[in-house]
This record gives sequence, structure tokens and C-alpha cells, in this order.
Amino acid sequence: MQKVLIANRGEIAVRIIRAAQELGYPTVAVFSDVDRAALHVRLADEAYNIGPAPASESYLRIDRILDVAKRSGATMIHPGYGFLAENQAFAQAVADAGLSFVGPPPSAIYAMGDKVRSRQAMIAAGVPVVPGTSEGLTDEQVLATAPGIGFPVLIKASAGGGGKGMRRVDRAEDLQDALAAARREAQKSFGDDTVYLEKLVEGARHVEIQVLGDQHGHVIHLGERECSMQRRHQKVLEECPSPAVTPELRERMGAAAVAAAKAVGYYSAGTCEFLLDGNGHDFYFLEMNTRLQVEHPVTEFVTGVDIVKHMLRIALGRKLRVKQEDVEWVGHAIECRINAEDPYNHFLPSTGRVTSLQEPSGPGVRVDSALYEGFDVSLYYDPMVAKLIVRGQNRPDAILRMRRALAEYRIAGIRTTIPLHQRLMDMTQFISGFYDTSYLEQHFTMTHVEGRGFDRIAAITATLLAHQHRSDAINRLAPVGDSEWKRFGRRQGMRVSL
Amino acid sequence: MQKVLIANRGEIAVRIIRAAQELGYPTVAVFSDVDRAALHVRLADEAYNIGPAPASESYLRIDRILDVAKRSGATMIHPGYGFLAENQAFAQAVADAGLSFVGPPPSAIYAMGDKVRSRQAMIAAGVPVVPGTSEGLTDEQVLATAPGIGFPVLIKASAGGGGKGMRRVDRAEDLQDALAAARREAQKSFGDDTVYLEKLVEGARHVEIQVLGDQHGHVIHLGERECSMQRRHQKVLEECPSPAVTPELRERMGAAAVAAAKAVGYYSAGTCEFLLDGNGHDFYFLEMNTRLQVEHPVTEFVTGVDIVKHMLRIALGRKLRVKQEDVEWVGHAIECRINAEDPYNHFLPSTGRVTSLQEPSGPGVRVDSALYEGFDVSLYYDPMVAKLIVRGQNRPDAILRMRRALAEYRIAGIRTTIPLHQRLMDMTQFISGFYDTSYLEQHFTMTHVEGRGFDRIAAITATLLAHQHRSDAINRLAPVGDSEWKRFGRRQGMRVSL
Amino acid sequence: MKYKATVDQRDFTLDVDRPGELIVDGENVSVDLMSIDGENLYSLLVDGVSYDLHVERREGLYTVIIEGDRYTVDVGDAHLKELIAMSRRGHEEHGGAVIKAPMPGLVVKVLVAPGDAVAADQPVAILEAMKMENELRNPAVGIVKQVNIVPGQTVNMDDVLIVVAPPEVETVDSASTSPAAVDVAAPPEPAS
Amino acid sequence: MKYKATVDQRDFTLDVDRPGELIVDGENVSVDLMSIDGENLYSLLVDGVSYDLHVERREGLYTVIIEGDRYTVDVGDAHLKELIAMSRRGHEEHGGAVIKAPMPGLVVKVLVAPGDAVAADQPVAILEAMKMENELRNPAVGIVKQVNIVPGQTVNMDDVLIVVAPPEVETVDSASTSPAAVDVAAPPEPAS
Repeated sequence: MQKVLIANRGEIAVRIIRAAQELGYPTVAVFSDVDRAALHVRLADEAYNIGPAPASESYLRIDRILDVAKRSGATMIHPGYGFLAENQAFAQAVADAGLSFVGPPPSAIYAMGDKVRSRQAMIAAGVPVVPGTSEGLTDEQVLATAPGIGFPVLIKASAGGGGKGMRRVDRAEDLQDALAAARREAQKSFGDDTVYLEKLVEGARHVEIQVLGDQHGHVIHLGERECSMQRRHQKVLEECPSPAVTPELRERMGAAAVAAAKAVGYYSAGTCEFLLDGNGHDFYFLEMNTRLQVEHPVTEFVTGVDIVKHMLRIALGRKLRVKQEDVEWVGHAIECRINAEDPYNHFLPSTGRVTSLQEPSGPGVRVDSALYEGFDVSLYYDPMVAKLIVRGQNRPDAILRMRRALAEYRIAGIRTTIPLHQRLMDMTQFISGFYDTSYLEQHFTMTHVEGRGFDRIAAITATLLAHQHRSDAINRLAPVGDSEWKRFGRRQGMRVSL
Repeated sequence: MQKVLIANRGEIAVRIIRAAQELGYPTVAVFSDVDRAALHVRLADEAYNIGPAPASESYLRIDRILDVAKRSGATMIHPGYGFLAENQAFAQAVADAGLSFVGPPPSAIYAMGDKVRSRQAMIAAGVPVVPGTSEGLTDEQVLATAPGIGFPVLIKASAGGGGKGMRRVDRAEDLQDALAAARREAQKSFGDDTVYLEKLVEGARHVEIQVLGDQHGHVIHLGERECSMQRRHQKVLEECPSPAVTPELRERMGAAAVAAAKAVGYYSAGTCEFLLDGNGHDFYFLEMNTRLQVEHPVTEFVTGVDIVKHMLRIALGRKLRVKQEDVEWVGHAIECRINAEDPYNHFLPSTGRVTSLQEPSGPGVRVDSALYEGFDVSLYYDPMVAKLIVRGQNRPDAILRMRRALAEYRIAGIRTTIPLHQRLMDMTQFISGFYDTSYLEQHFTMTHVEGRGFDRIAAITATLLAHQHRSDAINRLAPVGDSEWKRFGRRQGMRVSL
Repeated sequence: MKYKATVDQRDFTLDVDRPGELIVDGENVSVDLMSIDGENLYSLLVDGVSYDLHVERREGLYTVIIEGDRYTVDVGDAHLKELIAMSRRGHEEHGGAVIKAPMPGLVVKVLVAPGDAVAADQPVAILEAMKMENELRNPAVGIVKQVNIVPGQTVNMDDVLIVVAPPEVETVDSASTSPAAVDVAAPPEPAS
Repeated sequence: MKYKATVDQRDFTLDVDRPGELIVDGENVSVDLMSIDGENLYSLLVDGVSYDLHVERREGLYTVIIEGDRYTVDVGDAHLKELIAMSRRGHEEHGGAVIKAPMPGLVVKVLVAPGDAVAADQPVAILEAMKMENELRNPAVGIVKQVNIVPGQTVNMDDVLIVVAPPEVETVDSASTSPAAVDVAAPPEPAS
């Protein structure tokens, strides 16, 4: 009998618990001190504390996680994304403990884990790569080489991912500061401040290919995801399929991704990230994420393939059931990442207790979330607290559905990026599908939609509440009795002030 | 520009608002005094009060609904199910007011609205029907005819539906009482106490066929739904496809349903209910529901056809886009009806405020619900407050997914039938698919699953809470200070008593 | 601090002493109970096994719902038990059975009058709620002592509708109605 | 009862008199506001149009979120306005700007020292939260008067981190920092 330990937290731990439960496997959660009441702890069959809030003392502690695996009798460990997901030593330690690591072999993590190394492997495998340096550089080398590649240039952390340790530099005089910041962030995030330089391909889209391989050498791809809507190099929303990818291009990119995976002996789920040139034809390999991706649900929604269940089966040595020719892309899916950040105030992180929560549902809507009413969003972990995913018959259908789902979504107590997504769904550039990785940061600001007269509605609301506030104050001075104001208290479900 | 008025409340009003919004149509809600804060009011673009809580003074008031349509400039009226959905006069009044009725023509409602009349029409159209009387009967006729048909026999209201005004009679001496009760219920529910008799086909399944037709004479079917899991003639859960229906049988039943619809000039969505004989081959037409059905989501999930959107398009005179040969049934869907009833106490209705709510989501899960945290479930309307629908690759997948979704579902403040469904998902008869309409009432009781040691867990929980309760009481007598007990208050998210 | 907890006729002895630990029938277990919503929802870890619980407290009894199974737990020490016994005697003074409204609703029909002899399981009234008629039945044989309702009347949950006295004078001990049955009152059967 | 409501520099005059009605800039409207969760969520009907609102009240200002648009509303009468003006003067005594922590976090770097002249928009500190570095910038030109933080320190939301005095002695009127800017405090820009 299998038992699955999930070495993660948040929505992805919940996602993996759901998949395991649907396969009939008991689940084991791990949690830090601040996560005792987290949703993944509540939903798992077993749960064990692995240390204090900082990840370095809990979710990154290989020893403690393996200890829990031993105590609980877990047979498999799924790392999710982030934390130890792309840590070769962890994958190896899991295998050494006689357990199944739900992910690729350590050798593939190693081969793809360093961007410089993976670049060389891809060049050898005939997969196209972005022009740039291909080695870890000293500060002097960075300063000397950058002007030759030409500005804008990207400083990237070899061990990096998700935009951490990455800096765009537009002018030579900014190079030194940016380099220091990138190294500091890389050192902090990955314990490794090695960096390299890369040409910034402008007008480019970020398009990635999902691959799935088994331990018997079969590798297929599940098509692309469009990830160009980014802010500070963090993806904000994703689509499947990409509005920029034709069936012919999908086939070429898919073949490149499969070749990349095979070149490093890959199995399990993985994602090859590509830059797609503004010409819509050329693409360049950026990196391979050797793990489950945040945005995997859009692919699941249009292909009908449950990627997490496949990962679990593959880890047990099962053969891939889906053949490349069976993969079909039906309809269109969009994912909005819901971050605990304030879009009206420079996307500052927002922490605190969720005082009210209403998630959208109904046809074609999926929410992968770690929230519940009463849950405390802490400052220790990633600000992404939920994902809203919809599927429609086609892209316009999906956009309309996303609009209605976003309109239904209520999260009170913390600020979230829901309003950002509501604006994006109304923007011509998004609706048309013509956007690149620079759109969100360079051409978008949170502004009100004009002409809806909502300022008047806001004035009415605030005045009614102020009036009630005042009346309450007056009432406190008046003798207690069957006063009209008493009936208009602030109790839930009560009419206000009228 | 179209604008859709929804002449209904609860989850179905929410469902229709979602469909209209996804088509870009503004929506108009109507509400009774107790529904001012209901979800359909909050989600609609406009909302108008139509009277006091009793349906006869609000949701059944044709005049007030048409008045709201006029004031709001609505162009279409969707009746949902129940209330005025199968009221020919309402459909006619809507048309007379120059608005589109989102449903079949009044003539089809008339033809199918009376079971005696529809029976005769079906016999004429060559659709097989259940043995029984085919006319409204006097009390004397009922007493005289019943023994001839043989017991058990069903007394059914001509105007009835959903088990109202229906009584099973096993012995001649029970006939009189049952008849009186049936007439009383029929008179009250439908304003018409006409009844007829029908042979009770034992070991039968209740299988229904979804049809969809346009105003240009095209009628297709979307396959069957299995509805045999019933209690007091109310459906409890539904499946698509039915475990008892082969592709060959589906084709025959589908053809019969299409013939039935065509015989009465049907368009829009409708459902032909059949009794499927225990032999798995013969089927008998029971009635046609000339409206959207509660359980339509299971069909939507496996066919990918959005029935409500189609109804709206058809009402505007659009041609059916889906051809019969395009309809495919992929995977398996199950719907659990979540009623505000206590399964541990004879399914007594449970009303009150929802104090805590957590709905399941994730892959393959859909919730159609009228609940939110803080909502008051009133005793005025139907106890069905939500529907949980899941889809899996196949029936076992769907059952496993339903189990995990039910385990995630939390509704506090009212009692619900979630525990009933959790038990059903564990029952051999349900898992095997071999159940008929008698199963739930005759062979099922709510019992604990043995051997899980949950009595011990319950004892631990109650003791810890009692200990805390006692400690709190002690603490109230002790001087206020940095007492250990203070930290273990009953505040949310706090550790209890330790 | 020792407790006795009775769950569906099974007794457990629990010793709450050190934080995070509990001795259950002599066995040490580690426990960690957290409130989730400040009201009914709790998360419990028992030796690492995770339970998400729904708990209600009513008239001194705890109702605990675990994965759809519902348990009623009676926790107490000697003193508490005595108090409960006293409150039970109070109940029994009302007679054979006190039939309360199990939900808010509309009285459709009253089937008995004061002085009527009623059999166990005999229907005594019909109550309508949420569009369904519900038959209320008498739990134990007796004589109708009091009828507080008329057809057309709206009643609230737990309103006392009908009081039934025991058929003969009996000792308190031989009146075998369980306290739970009195509290829950006359579970009505579905109309047949 | 007459109110003046200011929404993003636009003024509305509202007269609350009869229940269910409101006169907005001379126009009669029917209104019906209901609390949904007892805290932040409201349902509002204005002449039949339905709005589902998120409202927060902070320092006398109402923040109303409608379909993702966020509005800050200042409601008051003459007396209230005066009180608000007084509280603003209190703020301005602190100098050119009071830079508060916009969220809880860890101080990574402090880029200024007391006595430094700082330009508008100049970074003054780097605060880390949720694994991201956030640059805090100085909103208006001035002289650093006070630095309350050191690298490695954890700060809570709204802690006063740095106080900046105006560069020259100015009259209160010419100090053009808006009250909103002072309240929200130093909106940091993303690190480039």
C-alpha cells in the first residue's frame, strides 16, 4: 500500500493531497509552527510538525522531512514546487531512504538545475538557445561582457527560478548595483550567487511546453502554456493554448521539448520554458523546470490529463498511458494567480486573517487554493495564496467566464490581486491576445474603468455607513429602548441605517 | 441588447445568472422579503422585491414578475425549475408581453403538463408507457380500480412533480388515507387535486433522457441520467451515464425521447423521465419535465454542452449548433444534492444561519450553490441548498473524486445531507451500480462505519473541550493576569486547552 | 484531572494532565486540538493522525462529526453526572413524553385530543416545513395530557406541542424513555 | 441630515432623510444597503441596480471596492472636516514625511542616515517580505531627521521607520504633501 508524503505547503500541497486521495493513497502533511491550522494539514490523513516558521528551519529541512517519512511509513514523497522541488540532494536522499521521489531522477535535476550547464546540454541536443554568456561570471567579467551583448541585458542567477536573482539592466552605469542585488538575492534564495548574462529578446513571449515521461523512456508533450503576462519576472496569468502558437509551431516546440527531456534522461512531469520571438516563428530554450509547475491546471483543463496523478503513477514505475497522438487540446483555459498583494499600492504584500471568503464555482471553474475563512496569511511564504482557473469552448468564452468568476470571488481581510485580473480581462491587449512579457510592467496601470458612475455609488455607500456610525453614537447617549436605531445594528444580514 | 430576468431563487437562479453573464447579457433578479441578501440578488446586475416570503405572494406572482420585467427593460425571462417553470399561463403571459420565454412553447407545456393528457399523447406517438389508469379519477374510481391494477400501486397527482401529491399504497385498507393525503398535497402544491393510478414497477430504475430542440424543428438528445437513488420520491443523487444503460439502449431511449418531444412541438431543454425495467431492456415513459432539470450539470459535465446557454440562445430563435452525431459522452459525472436536512434525525428540515462554509474545488469539481457564510436558510423554500457535481475519467474515478470532495465540504450552522452521501459512496450497492428506486428507503440506514475508532476520537475531542470549558470557568474566578489559560481562549485559530 | 466520556454506550476514561498529552484508557496519546472558525470547526491531531471535526455543544452533550459519522459524547465527573441526573428527573415530571417541534413549521393537522390513549409510534400531528409534510409520532404508549397547537399555527423549533402522560402510575425508574429520546423528541417518520 | 462626500477629488452632496431614500446632488434615489458578513461585505441596491461591495473604514476614510475599482471616500460635515484638518496638522508637525512600514517584514538595508539630504523618490531602505525585496522611497525632498531601524530588524505594519523633515522652514500651507500620501506612507517602488 502506498502512502504519499507532501513536502510542501499552501495550494500545491492541497492539490497533491487531492490527487493522492483520488487514487486512494493516504497522505502525510508536514507543517511549520505557523502552519498548524493550514488547509493541507486539515485535509491530509496525517500531519507532523517539522520546525519553526522560516523555511530554512522547516520546509527546507531534508533531515526532518525524511524523519517524518520514516515515522509515518510514507512510501513516496512529492516535493510540489519551490522549497526542495529542484534540489538534487533531496531527490537523492529520498531514493537513498528507499522511498519513491515523485519527480525526475536526480541526474536530470542536476543537468537542468544550473542554467549554464543546461544551456550547454541543449546546444549539444540541437535545441535552440538565447544568445548570451554560457558560464558563471566574475563581477569583472559581467562588467566587461555586458556591453558586447548589448543593452537591455539580463543578469540571471545560475541556480535561479521564478525571477529571483534576476535583474534587467538598461544602461551600463546601472550594472554594478543590479549585479550586487542579483547576487544578494541569489545567495539568499538558493545559497549560490553564480550569475550569467543573457540577451533580452524584446517583444518576446514566454511560452512553455509541458512534458510528461515515464521511467521506460517514453516522453510526450501536452502542448504549450502562454506565460507572457508577467510582473517583476513573476507570472501573473497563464493560458492554454497560447494565442500566438499555431498547430505547426506547437508541434515544433513540442518536439524540441521532448528532445530536451530525452537529452537528460527525464521522467515525471517537467516544463521547458521558451522565449518566442515577436516574429512568432523562432523560439529559444530558456530553462527546464524539473518539477510540477504552478500553472499546470490550464494544461489539465484543455487536455483532460491529470498531471499530478500521472506523476504519482510514473513514480511507481507505471508506463505512460497517454500516447502523443491521443493528446487533444479542447477549448481554452486561463489561470489567474491570486496573490496576497495590493494592486492599488505597488503590489505590497498583504498579510493577516481572511475574515470572509467566497470562492467562485459553477461550470468550467476550478479554484486551487490554500485559503479558508479564518486562515492567517503569514509573511513567511510565497504571496500566491490561490489560483482561479476557467475553461471555455474557446478563448472569448474563457475570458467571459473568467470575468464572471472574478466578479464572484470575495476575499476580505487581506488585499489580493483580484482587481488586477479584473482590469486585465477588460484590456484590449489581453482580449486581442497581442501581449508580450513587457506589457504588464510597461503599458499597464491600475486605473478605474470610466463611465460606470461608481464614484457616485462609493459616495452613497460611505455616506450611508457614516450616517449609521453617527446614529449609533447618538444612540449610545440615548436611553435604551425600542429605538429605531437598535434594529439597524451592524449585525450580519441586517439592513444598514435606513 | 438582451437582458435576462430570472423568475426564481436559490442555486438555479445563480446558475442562470452565471450563464447569462458568460454570454454578456445583463441579468435581473427578483426576490421575496426574506431573500434580500440571497446570493442571486448579490450576483445579478439588478434586483427587485416582488413580495412577502410565501411563494404564493412573491415567486408565483406572474403580475409582479412581469411588472419587474417592464420596469427593468428585460427582454427574456428564464423560469428555472419549480415555481412558474411549468406554468403554461406564465409562458403565455411572457409571450403576450412581447418577451422571450426561456423554455418550451405554451402548447408543449400544456400537452405535457397533465400526466393523463401526456400519457395519451405518448401512446399516440408510439412511446411506451407504464400500465395504469389514464384519466383523472373520483375517489370511488380510485377505490374500485386500484385492486385491478394490483398492489403496490401509486396514486399520482395529474399536475404533480417531484414526488408531491404522490403516494405508494401497499394494501387496499390504506387506500383511503393515502388518497386524502395525496389530494391535499396536490391541491396545496398545484391548486389541482386530480389524481390517477399507476402500476408500481418494482426493481425499476428511474432513468431520464435530456432533450434539446430549437424553434426550427431540430431536436437532439444528450443521453441519459440515472436518478434511481431516491428518498420519498425525491432524487438524492444522479449519474451520467447510467450504469444500467448500454450504448444500444441509450440510442433507443434517446430516439423515444426525441419522438416524445417532437410529438408536442417541443423546443428548448426538456427531460423525458422513464422507468427502466429490472430486465434492463424495457422502458416506460413516465412524464416529460418541460423545463431545466435540477440534475442538468451531470449531462453538461460529460457532454461538454452548456444546457443553460443553449436554452438562452434557442429562446432568441437561434439554430441548434450541436448535431446528434457530435454528442459524445466522455467520462462519468455524479451529482449529490445537498439538502438542509438532518440525515441522522429522519431528514428533518434544518434552518438557520450558515456560520461556516468551505466548498470543495480542484480538478473535476463543480458546486452549484446558493449558500455563503452568513446566509440564512429559511423554512419557506426547498431544502435543496446546493449541488456538488464531480466528473472522473470513469465511474470509479468519479466515486473516488466525490468522496474526497465530500470530505472537504464543510457547512456549519445547519445540518445537511453531506453525511448521507458520504455513506452512499461507501455502499457496495452504490459502488457496484446495482441499485433501484427502492434501495435508499428500503435497504439503507445511516450507520457509522465500524472499525475506524472514531468513538475514541470523539471522546478525546469532547473531553478536551469539556476540560477547557471547566478551566475557563475556574479562570473567571481567578485574578486576571498572565494566566496560562488566557492563551487558550476560544479565539479562532487558537490551540485548545493544552 | 480524570474524566469519563460516554460515546454511544461505550465508556472511556481520560486523564488530562500535561499539555499536549492525554491518557486514554491507560494509553498515552499526543493530542493537539485547534479551533478553526472560533465556533464549530476544529482540527485535531492524535499521534499525528489528522481529523477535521465539526463539534456542537448542547445541553451539556457534545456532538462530534467525523467524516460524516456523528457521535454524541457525554463527558463528566461524579458531580457533573449528578447534575445531569437531576435535570433528567425534571424532564420526567412532564410525563411519558414531551413532544417538541423538531423544526420550525406550520401545523397542518392535529390528530389527538387531551384524554386520548395513544400507542407508541402513533401519529399525533402533521407539521409542514420546506414544502414537505412531516408526521410527528408519539414515542411511548400513554394518555394525551395537553395539546398546545391548532391547525394553521406556526411553531418554532423546540416548542412543546403535545404532552403525553404515562398510561399508569409508574416509578421513575421504570419509565424507560432515554434522556436522548426526550431531548430529541418524537422523531417523526416520513409520511408513507 | 446633509453630508458632503469627496471621492477622488469629486464632491457629492447627499441628504439622508427618509429611510430607503437619499438625495444625491439634488436627485432622489432609492437605496437599500445590507451587511453580508457583519464586517466588510455589503449588498447595495440603488434604484434596483445591485452592487456587491467591499468596504473598509480606516482613520475616518471609507475605502469602497466595486467590481475591482477602489475608491476612497471622505464623508463629513463642517465640524468633522475641522477635526480632520486638526489631525492633519498633527501629522505635519512631524516634518516632510513619516515613512511607515507598508507591511510587516525584515529590514535588509538602510540607505540613509540622520542629517542626509534626500530627494523625492530616493530609495531609503529595503524591506523583505514574502521572499521579495521591496524598496521604500522617500515621497518628498527633505532632510532625514530620524532613523528607527537597523538591518536585520523585523518591523510591523505601520511602524514609523524614518522621519524626513522639510528642507527649509516653510509655512504649513505651502507644504504640499497630501494627507493621503502621509497616511499611506512612502509607496515603495519595485526594485528595478
